[in-house]
Amino acid sequence: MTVRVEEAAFEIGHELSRLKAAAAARGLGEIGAFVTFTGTVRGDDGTSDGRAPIVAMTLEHYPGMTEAELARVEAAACARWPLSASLVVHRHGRLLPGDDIVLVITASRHRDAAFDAARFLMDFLKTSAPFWKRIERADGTSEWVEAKAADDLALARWTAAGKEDGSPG
Amino acid sequence: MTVRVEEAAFEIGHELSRLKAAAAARGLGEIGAFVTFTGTVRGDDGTSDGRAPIVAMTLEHYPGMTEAELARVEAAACARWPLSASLVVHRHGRLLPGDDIVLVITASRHRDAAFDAARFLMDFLKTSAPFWKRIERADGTSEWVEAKAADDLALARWTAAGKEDGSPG
Amino acid sequence: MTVTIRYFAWVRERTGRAEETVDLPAEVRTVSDLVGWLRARGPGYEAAFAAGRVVRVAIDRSHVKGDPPISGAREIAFFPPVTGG
Amino acid sequence: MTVTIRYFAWVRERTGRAEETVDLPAEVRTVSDLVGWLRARGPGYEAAFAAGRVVRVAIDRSHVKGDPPISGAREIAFFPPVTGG
Repeated sequence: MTVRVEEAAFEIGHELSRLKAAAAARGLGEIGAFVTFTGTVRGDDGTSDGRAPIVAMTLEHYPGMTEAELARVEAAACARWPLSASLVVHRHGRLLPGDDIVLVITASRHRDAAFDAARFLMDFLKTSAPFWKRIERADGTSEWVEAKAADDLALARWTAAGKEDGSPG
Repeated sequence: MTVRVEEAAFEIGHELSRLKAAAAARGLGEIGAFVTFTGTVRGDDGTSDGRAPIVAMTLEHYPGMTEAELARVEAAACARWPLSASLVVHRHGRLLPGDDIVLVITASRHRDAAFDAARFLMDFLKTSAPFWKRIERADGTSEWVEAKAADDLALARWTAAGKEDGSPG
Repeated sequence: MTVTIRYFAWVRERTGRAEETVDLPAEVRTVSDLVGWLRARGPGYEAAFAAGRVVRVAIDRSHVKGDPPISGAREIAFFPPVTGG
Repeated sequence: MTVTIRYFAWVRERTGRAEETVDLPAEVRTVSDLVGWLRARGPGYEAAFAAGRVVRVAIDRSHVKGDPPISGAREIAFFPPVTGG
């Protein structure tokens, strides 16, 4: 149940080991399933209309509010699924294509809870954490990334009637 | 699109880096989302009825068929979702509580495909890969783990009418 | 009422500042009152809050919707729809 | 017909062997014929294939269901429902 916002790169193997050790130390029951999600900068994002490739992406955020929002989203996930441990790390600053942006880890006794909670964290984080991406293109232009309607739609699946368990079927 | 069956432990950070590098080398389009699933041995599995804790678990498998089944499941996932890369590693032999059993990694442009494919791989692998677990308990007893009806049910969500996209909602 | 106003991303670029502390007249009671008051401060503000632009609001670091009252707020932030993750 | 039969997990423990190569008489045409023929080989086989036990079958390393013919098979395997992952 940890949230971090930082410029430095994260190392997933290290984060997973730390989370395992911390969960064991807290005696939070045995874990059988770990799910991780890593989001990375895509150099070809938004180039389908012939625009130049992305050479860098700068993430601005709202210090203080970011941590509060991420903690709120994480608390919502923990209230909804029996998680033994979770972690959200979100980077800010200037990143290059291929660089990691965000890491979510969930740990639970069973795989369904871990999968659902990781997806829920990403869906909510995308629409509530105060981050804004400015991209620089190879042709020297620069622009703010616009929010996607798809991300708002992704949220709806967690609240639609009859889907309270968040399972796919 | 790699499948491995081995006794040795895997290191998730290493596997993810290798998969990233291999996908980049094959020029399979840019990846924006990586999902990993790690299944581990639970020392308290099947102890809710007061049975002794698990001290070890030995995985027997059917060499040759195992690799073929895992490759089949992986091919089915790749046919269904636009994956840039995927990996399934399944261990066999004697493992201790906390040890990793299985690793699934999926990579795609978007998070939904990566999440769905990882879950699909786990659901299918659980019911088709020829592995059998024998557990040893602290009281000296030993038994074969029985297959779970829940795992057969988990499969059904990928084939139910109207759920062809595999999305949760 | 004294309040800190913060701006992010293109809202920040248009207003030309990341943060300012302002003394609000008593008639500025809600978010939309505040937006109206800010727009009168200059062309940069006018551009930031021009009709048709989607600007989100947080009061004391929590998202708010609609046109809530701002009384008691210490920090109000304006920013575009978020694009993290 | 000569075929390799393989046994896994508790099926292997009951039959007392992991693998054997057998010459099948011509009248053993399907999986259920084969199971009947194997059960007659001794009490271990009888226990492995006793009524009520769920034993799965693979022919040439592919799962099969029902009672398919076994003609042309090189390797037939018997095992409990799988519990990997």
